[in-house]
Amino acid sequence: MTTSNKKNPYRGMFLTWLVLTIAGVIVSIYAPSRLMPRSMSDNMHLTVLTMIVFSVAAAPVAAGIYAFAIHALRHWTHKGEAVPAAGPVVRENAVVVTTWLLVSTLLTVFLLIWGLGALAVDNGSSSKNPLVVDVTGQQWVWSFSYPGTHVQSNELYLPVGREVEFRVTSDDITHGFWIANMGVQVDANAGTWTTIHTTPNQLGTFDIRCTQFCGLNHAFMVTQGHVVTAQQFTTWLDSQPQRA
Amino acid sequence: MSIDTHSAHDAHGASEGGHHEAPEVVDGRQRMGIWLFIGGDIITMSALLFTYLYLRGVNTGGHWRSMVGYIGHSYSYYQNATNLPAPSLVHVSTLSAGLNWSVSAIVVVSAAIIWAAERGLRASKNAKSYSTLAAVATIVTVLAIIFSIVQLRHIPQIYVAVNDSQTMSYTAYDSAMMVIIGSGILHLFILAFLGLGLTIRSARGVINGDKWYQARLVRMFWVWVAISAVIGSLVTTTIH
Amino acid sequence: MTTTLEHTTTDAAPLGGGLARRQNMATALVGGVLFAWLFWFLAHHFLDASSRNYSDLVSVSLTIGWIIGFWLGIGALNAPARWMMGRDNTHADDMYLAGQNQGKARYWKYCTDHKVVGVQYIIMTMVLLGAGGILAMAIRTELIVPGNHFVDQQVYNGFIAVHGLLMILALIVAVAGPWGNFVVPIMCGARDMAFPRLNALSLWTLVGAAGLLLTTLAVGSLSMGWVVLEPIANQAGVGMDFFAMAVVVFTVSTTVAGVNTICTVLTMRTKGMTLARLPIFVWGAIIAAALGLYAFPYFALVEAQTIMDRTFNTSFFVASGGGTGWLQANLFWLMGHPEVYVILLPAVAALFEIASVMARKPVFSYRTAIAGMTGLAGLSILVWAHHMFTTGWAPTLGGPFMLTTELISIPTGLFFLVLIGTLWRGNIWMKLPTIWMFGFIANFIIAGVTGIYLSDIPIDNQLHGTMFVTAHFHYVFVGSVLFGAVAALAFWYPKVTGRFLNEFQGRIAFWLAFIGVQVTFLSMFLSGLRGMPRRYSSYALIFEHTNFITTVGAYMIMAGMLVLLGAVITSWNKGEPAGPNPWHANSLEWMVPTPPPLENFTVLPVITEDPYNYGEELVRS
Amino acid sequence: MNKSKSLGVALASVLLGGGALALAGFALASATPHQSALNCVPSQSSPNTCTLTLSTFPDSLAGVHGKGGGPHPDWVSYSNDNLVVPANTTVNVTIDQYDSGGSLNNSFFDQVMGTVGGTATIDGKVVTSVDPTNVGHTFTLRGIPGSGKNIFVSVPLPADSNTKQVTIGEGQYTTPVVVQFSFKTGSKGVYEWNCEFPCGGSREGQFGEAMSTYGYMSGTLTVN
Repeated sequence: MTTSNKKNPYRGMFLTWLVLTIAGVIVSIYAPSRLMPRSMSDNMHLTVLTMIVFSVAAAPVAAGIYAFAIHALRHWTHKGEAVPAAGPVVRENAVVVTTWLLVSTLLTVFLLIWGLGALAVDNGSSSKNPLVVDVTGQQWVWSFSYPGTHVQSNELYLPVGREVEFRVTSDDITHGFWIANMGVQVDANAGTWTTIHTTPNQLGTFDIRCTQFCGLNHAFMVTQGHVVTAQQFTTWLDSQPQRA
Repeated sequence: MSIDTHSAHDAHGASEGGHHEAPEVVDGRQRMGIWLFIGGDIITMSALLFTYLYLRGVNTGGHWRSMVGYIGHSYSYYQNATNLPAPSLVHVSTLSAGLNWSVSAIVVVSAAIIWAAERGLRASKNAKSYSTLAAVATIVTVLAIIFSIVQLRHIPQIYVAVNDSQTMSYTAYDSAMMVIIGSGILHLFILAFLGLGLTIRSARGVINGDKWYQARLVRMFWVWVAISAVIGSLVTTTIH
Repeated sequence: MTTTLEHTTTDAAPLGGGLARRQNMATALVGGVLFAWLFWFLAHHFLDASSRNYSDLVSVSLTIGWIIGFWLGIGALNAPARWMMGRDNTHADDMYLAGQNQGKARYWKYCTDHKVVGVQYIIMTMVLLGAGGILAMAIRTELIVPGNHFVDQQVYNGFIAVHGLLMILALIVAVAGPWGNFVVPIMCGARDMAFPRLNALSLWTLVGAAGLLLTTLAVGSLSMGWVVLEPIANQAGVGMDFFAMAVVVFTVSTTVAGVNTICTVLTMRTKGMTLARLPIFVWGAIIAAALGLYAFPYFALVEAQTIMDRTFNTSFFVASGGGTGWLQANLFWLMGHPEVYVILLPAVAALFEIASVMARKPVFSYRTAIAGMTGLAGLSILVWAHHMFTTGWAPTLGGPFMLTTELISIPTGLFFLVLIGTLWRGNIWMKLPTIWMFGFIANFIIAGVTGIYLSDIPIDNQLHGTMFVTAHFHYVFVGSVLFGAVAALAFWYPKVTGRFLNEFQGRIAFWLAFIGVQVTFLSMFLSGLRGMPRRYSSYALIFEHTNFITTVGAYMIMAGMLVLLGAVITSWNKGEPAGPNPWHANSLEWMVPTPPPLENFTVLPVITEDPYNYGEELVRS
Repeated sequence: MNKSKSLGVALASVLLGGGALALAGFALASATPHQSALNCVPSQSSPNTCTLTLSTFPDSLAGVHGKGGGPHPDWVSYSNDNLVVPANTTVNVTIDQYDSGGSLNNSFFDQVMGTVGGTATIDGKVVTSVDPTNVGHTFTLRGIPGSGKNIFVSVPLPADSNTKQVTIGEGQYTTPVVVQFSFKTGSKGVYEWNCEFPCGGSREGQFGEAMSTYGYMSGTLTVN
């Protein structure tokens, strides 16, 4: 180490950076999909993918900071109680500043381009006749109705593979309609409609939680939804009580 | 930090503990303070107008100015709604921004008076006449306050049926107007206080032909209040 | 320059008779309570008790009474009254107000000496942090297991609201309050702030606001979060009125303080102290002050509208009257995002100062540092809607706001550049401030990276409103700002007390807090990723383990903060003596004796170069 | 100050501070009003069955809010707030509804949902839904105890139009509408129930005051 320091004092820092970066990249690739709820829609796939990309992009930067900090603590700290002698006088270094700006700008631009692209995909409505579901938030219950069918339910049933358009409103104060497994979230506002689109692509059950603080029992404003096959969906619709 | 103490004594007043600074030095500092306060006040004004324009833009349920046909609760927006309570009659807001103009006009007049008074003071060095004019400006301001309160009382109260129970409510338009007028009243009270201060101080000769700096400071703020009043009237009359 | 000022005008004519001289915090409290009662009594008797707004009107007038009485009692209204009557303070009066020859008593008075105000701000910050921290512990205790066992949902909702606002107020003043008042004027070579009485006003107004805020807990029923969500704030109990009024009063304090700081720096600099020679902390202080001047009017207005909705039946946020909760979101975040940088910038600037002194090197690229801070301040007023990506308001604006938000990472990166460049190959003096600074560096990068996720709408659509967001901004506020604030405290503590903050205890506190922060908020990230929304008083079993770990970590942080508090208190009189310039720094505050005398300088110094000339040829007087 | 002394001070501050906090916590926990839990009474006849009996009042005089109705005598209230039932059991609930009524915010809640057989017995009449314009309160129970199945029970309680006077506690009421239904409890966990008829104060949705205050129109259902 000491000899290598003589050769190149920053070799240690570089190695630390390399190790941390590799570790970071590995974690970035494997962690998101395992830490987040099971993906059940195209939006959620996109979300997880974006998280992986951003984490990979951020790993070398964070690693750099930590590598520097570790190196500084190991090699550049002043030993002893006496007042340290002055360090080297470096007031400006145009090259370093410009490079730093350039790199951070490039990273930001990359994130932006990816983000805007992902946003376009995220908001895009792929289908001509989406299944419309009217979502009503009320302290502290969600209710779902299927226009044209006179069916109103407290659990959400969706056919797999068909785009859904949620039209969300509230009966009292603002709630946050969030399907934890589908990466879609929008507030339910009194007197206003907000809409989100998603296409469920996995069969199964998912949780719906309120993400906008809505008072006393906010924590209990939860319900479940089910993604079922198309004809299971129609059978379910028919089985429901028809409301005037 | 390298410090040269030998040349320190030509920093004037330094050895006297800094309290004998030249009046124009103090004045310059205070003018900057006033400018900064006005800056903060400009933000407040823009926030008020933002409120007004934003509510106008969103116009939830078309109830910006009118709640005619308003039905008990938002469930009524719901296409397959059932068993809604009967629509309750509520009338359109008849409030007009016209009174804003009358108030603004009065404030502008008071600002003009205080400005003229200051010019007179600096030209003719006559503190007595300044005192009189400041008193007049103060009285005019109080008039503006009274007008604003009258205006507030003109805002119609609207009754809405929510779940069969009558509750009073103002439309968004009325609300935005109320907050603009309210902030106006707040400013007018400050002006009245300052005007009274100027009157008394000049009467006592604390403000005089040579010490007129505070007159200018107050005038700066006064003029800004007048301008903001006019801006408020402009916006509320052109967009509604 | 170690001689102090001898003043011959010690017992001049008392200020407005004897009474004004006896005013202190006690009379302020008495006055506040008295007027609160008076206003309550009047409202109680002359208002229509059948009105739906009766209780709100009563409590609002009560709060107004409190603050008026408090101002009267502390003596804040003496000067305006004397101005109006044309009987200005004499120099003797001003000297008395500045606390001349009043010993410890002046710390409990409406004292205009910027150093006294600075110390009062230190105490105020610790009180607010302490109260907020106790609530944080209560929140984590409630969340240690699923279900409501410690307190019920309602009390819990009150806790999260008051914890949030208390901590925000505490951090807004944590660095800018104590050091913006204590050291900034000396750094500029000024004898005091530009407007000493306004300085005292800002401090004591903050005290009044804090009093209101702490009473809200007793009044209770605060189910609206610290951001005062609308329209739900219409449902909250009368505690809501106290809460909103506390905010309005607080904005008065910050506005006054901001104007004062800016004027001081721009007009009170001594000869030769050009803007390019200002210590970097001064730049941070005034940029933050200017940003606060921009931001806080929105805060005052939105709370005023909240009060109007509750008391006058206006419909700013009530859909049935044509209002919308989105208005609250817009106005609040127009303030809310700049406010984050009002909190962050002074801490970062203080760390630049500390890095330079401790590494014995000039601040690396002084101009870049200023550019970064200015750029951040400028951008921060253009990003507010990224807090509203999921509200459904104007989805088309998502792209532009995503752009401005992600641009913020560029000036933020410059902060790291300046810190790294300053420490690079220095002789880093590993004292307490340095250690906490390294803690800041380690935490701030995590805060920054997680911020990038949230700025991206597809990710935000999943993570917004979850514990992930909570963990992110706690890494900013606790992991970064609080660490910076403690570093600043350890750095300037010797200048205030003449003694070092106990090194050993400081290190114990650091390790407890640093490890605690990682344990607490990394596990909180997990809760968020797994799908636990914010502001939950209870949670499903799948979140059990991460929440338990979070609570354990939170207790660790509290232990660290307690050790620090003990150190601050015990070192004040018993710490190791430090002398006037313990860090051998070059900026002006270290040139004056410790504690600095009234009016700081016998003769105002004349400056010939900036304070970062380490290793360059030193010319000392 | 030497190291050991410093360490002593550090420990002292942690112990003192922590102790003070712990005391404050206990004080708080005991000070916050936790009303006595109502345990489900096991029935002798059939196994895995128990009975809960509740009431809804137009005020707080008859509930468990203490003498004179506690802080808000005029607020509507349920007779209990914290219900404790065993897991995987059929719970027979009887609710005496003493309050008048009006229209629902959301007519969704005029149906009987999640009960055994999807029905409820109202004054001896078996129904699946009631008139949404004449509802007094509802009993609406929900929650997800972790990864388990969502539970949702909602039963409308029609308005009381009887005239015969009765006295309960300090309150004067008319003879109640009696609503009976039963539901099956799932796995262990804490659930939450409340009234979905907008009977509180405030302007948006009438969900303030009694609706937003713990222990009046809402409570928890603890399954263990």
